[in-house]
Amino acid sequence: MNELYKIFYLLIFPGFAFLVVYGLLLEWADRKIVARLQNRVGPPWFQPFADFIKLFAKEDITSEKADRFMFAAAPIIALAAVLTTVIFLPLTVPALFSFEGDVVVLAYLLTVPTFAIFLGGWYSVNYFASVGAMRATLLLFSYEVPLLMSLLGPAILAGSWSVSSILAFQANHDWIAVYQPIGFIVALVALVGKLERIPFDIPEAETEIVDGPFCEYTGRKLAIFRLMFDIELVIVASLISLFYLGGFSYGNIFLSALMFFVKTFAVVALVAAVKASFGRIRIDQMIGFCWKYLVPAAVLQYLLIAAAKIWM
Amino acid sequence: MLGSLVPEVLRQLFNKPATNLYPAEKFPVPDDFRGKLVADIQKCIGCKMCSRDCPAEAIKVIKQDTPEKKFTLHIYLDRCICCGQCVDVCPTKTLSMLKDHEYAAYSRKDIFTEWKQ
Amino acid sequence: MHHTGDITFPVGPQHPALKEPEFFSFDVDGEKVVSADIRLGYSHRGIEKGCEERTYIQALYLVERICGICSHSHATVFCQGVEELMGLEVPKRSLYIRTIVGELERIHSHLLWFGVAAHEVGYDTMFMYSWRDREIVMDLLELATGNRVNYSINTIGGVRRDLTKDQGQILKEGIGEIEKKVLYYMNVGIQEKTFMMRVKDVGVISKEVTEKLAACGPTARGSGVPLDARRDDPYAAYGEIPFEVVTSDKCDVLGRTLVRIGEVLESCKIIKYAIDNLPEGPIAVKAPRKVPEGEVFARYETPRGELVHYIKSNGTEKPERVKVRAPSLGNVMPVKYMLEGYNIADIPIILAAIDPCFSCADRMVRIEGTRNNREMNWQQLRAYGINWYKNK
Amino acid sequence: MNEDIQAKLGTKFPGIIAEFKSPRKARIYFRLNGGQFKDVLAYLMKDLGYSHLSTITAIDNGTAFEAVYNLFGKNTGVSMGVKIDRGDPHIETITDIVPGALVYEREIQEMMGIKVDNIPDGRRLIIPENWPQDQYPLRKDWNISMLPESFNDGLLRKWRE
Repeated sequence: MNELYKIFYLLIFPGFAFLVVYGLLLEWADRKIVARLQNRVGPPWFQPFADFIKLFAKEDITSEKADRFMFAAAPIIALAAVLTTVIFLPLTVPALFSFEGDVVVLAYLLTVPTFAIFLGGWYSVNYFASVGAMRATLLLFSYEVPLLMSLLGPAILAGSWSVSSILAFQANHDWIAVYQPIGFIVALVALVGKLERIPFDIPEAETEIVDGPFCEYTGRKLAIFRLMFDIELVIVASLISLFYLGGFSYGNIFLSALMFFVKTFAVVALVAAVKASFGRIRIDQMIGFCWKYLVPAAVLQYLLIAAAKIWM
Repeated sequence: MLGSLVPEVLRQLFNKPATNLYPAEKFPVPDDFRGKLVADIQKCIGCKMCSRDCPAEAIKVIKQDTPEKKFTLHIYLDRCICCGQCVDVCPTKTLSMLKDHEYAAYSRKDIFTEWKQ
Repeated sequence: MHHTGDITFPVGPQHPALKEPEFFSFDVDGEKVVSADIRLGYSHRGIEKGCEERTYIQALYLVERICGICSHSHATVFCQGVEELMGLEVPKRSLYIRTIVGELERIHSHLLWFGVAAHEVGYDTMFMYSWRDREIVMDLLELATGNRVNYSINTIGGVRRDLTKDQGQILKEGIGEIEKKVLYYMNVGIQEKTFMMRVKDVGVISKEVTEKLAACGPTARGSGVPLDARRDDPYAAYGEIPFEVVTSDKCDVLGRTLVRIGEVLESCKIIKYAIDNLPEGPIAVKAPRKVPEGEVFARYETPRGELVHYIKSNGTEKPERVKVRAPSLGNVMPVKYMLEGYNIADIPIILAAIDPCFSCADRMVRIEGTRNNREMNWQQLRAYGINWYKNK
Repeated sequence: MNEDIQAKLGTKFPGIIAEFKSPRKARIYFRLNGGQFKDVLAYLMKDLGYSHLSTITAIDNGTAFEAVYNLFGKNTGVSMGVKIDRGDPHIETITDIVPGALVYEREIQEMMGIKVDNIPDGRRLIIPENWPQDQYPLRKDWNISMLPESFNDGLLRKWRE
């Protein structure tokens, strides 16, 4: 029975099917909120599903000079990496597999898509794509360090490197966001960079370099890449609520499911509000911003934790 | 300063959206809008002033070969640019423009109108 | 100057940043733009040749369709030129109505530009807001002239529609609303940090260089050159309407933005003043079909800069030569100068800063980077596409 | 006010100025028959203050070409026409006085076929690359049928009927 439950966990509930559906729904929620903030009507709820199916029906072109294998492998690697993160995340049901140090594995799995985008852009031999690929990696260097520091903050506070135990720590104390407000803000900003959302959507700035690394992608491969971004949105939203907002493992199944939807929706609404009220900054300004403001804030947070630990 | 737009952006949440779902709801068109060109053919005296001044050569006046003077007007609505010059220049106010601006068609032949006296 | 950088980075003829097809190829190393080369001719329809085969009335409607956003400007400047050739005394009321529609068009063009510029830097909310407010102006224009874009309210010898009292009242209410919204953009919208970071000290061009390169319009006024045909060479009713020319000495894209937003506020004042003292009287005068021999050098201040129509007539009812110099052609030289030294991310916003509105075209496609770098015209490209699919 | 401009020009360049007209205060039109038009242009732009070059118009009135330099300054517009013979039309470049004129000179060069001597960048600006070299669309004796069959092979004719 245990094997059957593992397969069910991986394929249906918090695994593949649930993530795809919920990811597309969250993309709709995000587009609808941004539209409403911009005084527009916004798309119907099934728009992301329609886009996904349409893209699958479209013709799948690989440019002559591109490296066939790598060009096709990049989206799959990215999607695979994002999907495996779900093993460690206790989404309403206890995580399938959690061990001391799965926070680091999580952080690693979240950087794999950026490399996949870089490879995809680099191997589709197109000038815009290579500029976009370079920008994607530059972006990685700027937000990766503050992201890691803000994820490890709660780990130090909870005294363990496993997501489930951080969750357990928060069960009997109140939310970590209360203890580490600065860490919470740094995590939010860094994850907006990770999702490549405005103001940091520099790799695929459509008015500058025509959709960046994705401009050679069509059909199924592009659909997989877009799906990867949607699922990444779900993962990031649940990550923040797990680390900082007390997660969603409460007594009865009904309340934790409700808390799951409320918290992830709140994070998406916040990210949408950010998208609606800022412009896109340049790559050199982004790196400057991250290293001048984000990293010092994260270090400050560490000092505070260290001080708290000594006195506690 | 950072996020100077946020108060206005949040206020928009409570406003009605400015856009509408076009084929279902339509915005009103003012009454003297220059839309589809139509002719009240009985008044036409065949002076050809309109076809001479038309910038897009979209209107032809043909004399019917019947004994009494009768005319037909060929209006090529696919070429017409809705400038309204023919309406102004026509001495007998035969031509006028409706408020209808959605008369696109799949082939040029469908929007070729002929007015026979 | 050609191909000094290591990579040639093509922008155009189809590119999301460009509203109209023009082709810029940049020599770039890394992200820095080393030098820029401009190739026009992607929407040239042979308007000047067309005018020579049409009568003055028909040419008026052809000239009006040169550009979508400043159609009234081309029509007005053409009418003024032909009226000057005929020595026609145009009634004052029609001059006032022309000025009102001209200023409405300036507001509509600047709001459109502001939205597109914000979109170039990814500031999409401002794009949505400014285009929502632009709808107010479009509705006012539709009310007053019967059409949203090609208003064709001009005819040779005056105006074709009168502005009734209640239309004037509706116009003033609409203008009041726009003034509130634009003031919001000026004080809050532009101050947004991320927008400011992309616009401040970008695409700098000094005052001397602007004069040397004969730039015109907001591009010149953004660098402190107070060149404005409405004041230097008053036409229509600008002689009697008090207004000042908005300039800024910031010499960068921010300066041009402030000039354009300031000009929208200025236009609102002009329209209110013109509606209040709209003189009575006829709105048009009967114009003869034949124009006596002569030449005229007519100028107009379009939202993008100084527009010049040089018309030469030979006594028949068809013009002998109509030379149209769109303001964007004047701003092409400065934009080449502005682009060098900035990086790729700034290309769209600097291009948008001169508000390009190119009016010449052709149908040729240049394919670079295929095996044998051959150039095809439209026909060969279609044939190549069709049989490629057949034997795929 | 425009009379003294005429006087100044007359004294500085005796015999060159022809057909001087000023229909209204803010406009001056005149022709140059022969002689050095660059000095007159430089004099106009530098000393008399008409510093803004609006455009250069190329005109073909059937018998001869004419290049009209439209200047503007001190609230007046000046149009100076220079006659060019039709046989071998060429004119001196003025990019040394006004660098901005390059765009207009490239245009008259490819549209009217007036060769501009030592123009810094004579490439085509507006006309497509595969437009036949010897055809200039804005000339009076040119019409659409002179285009070779291969250029757009019937694309234009298809619309006509």
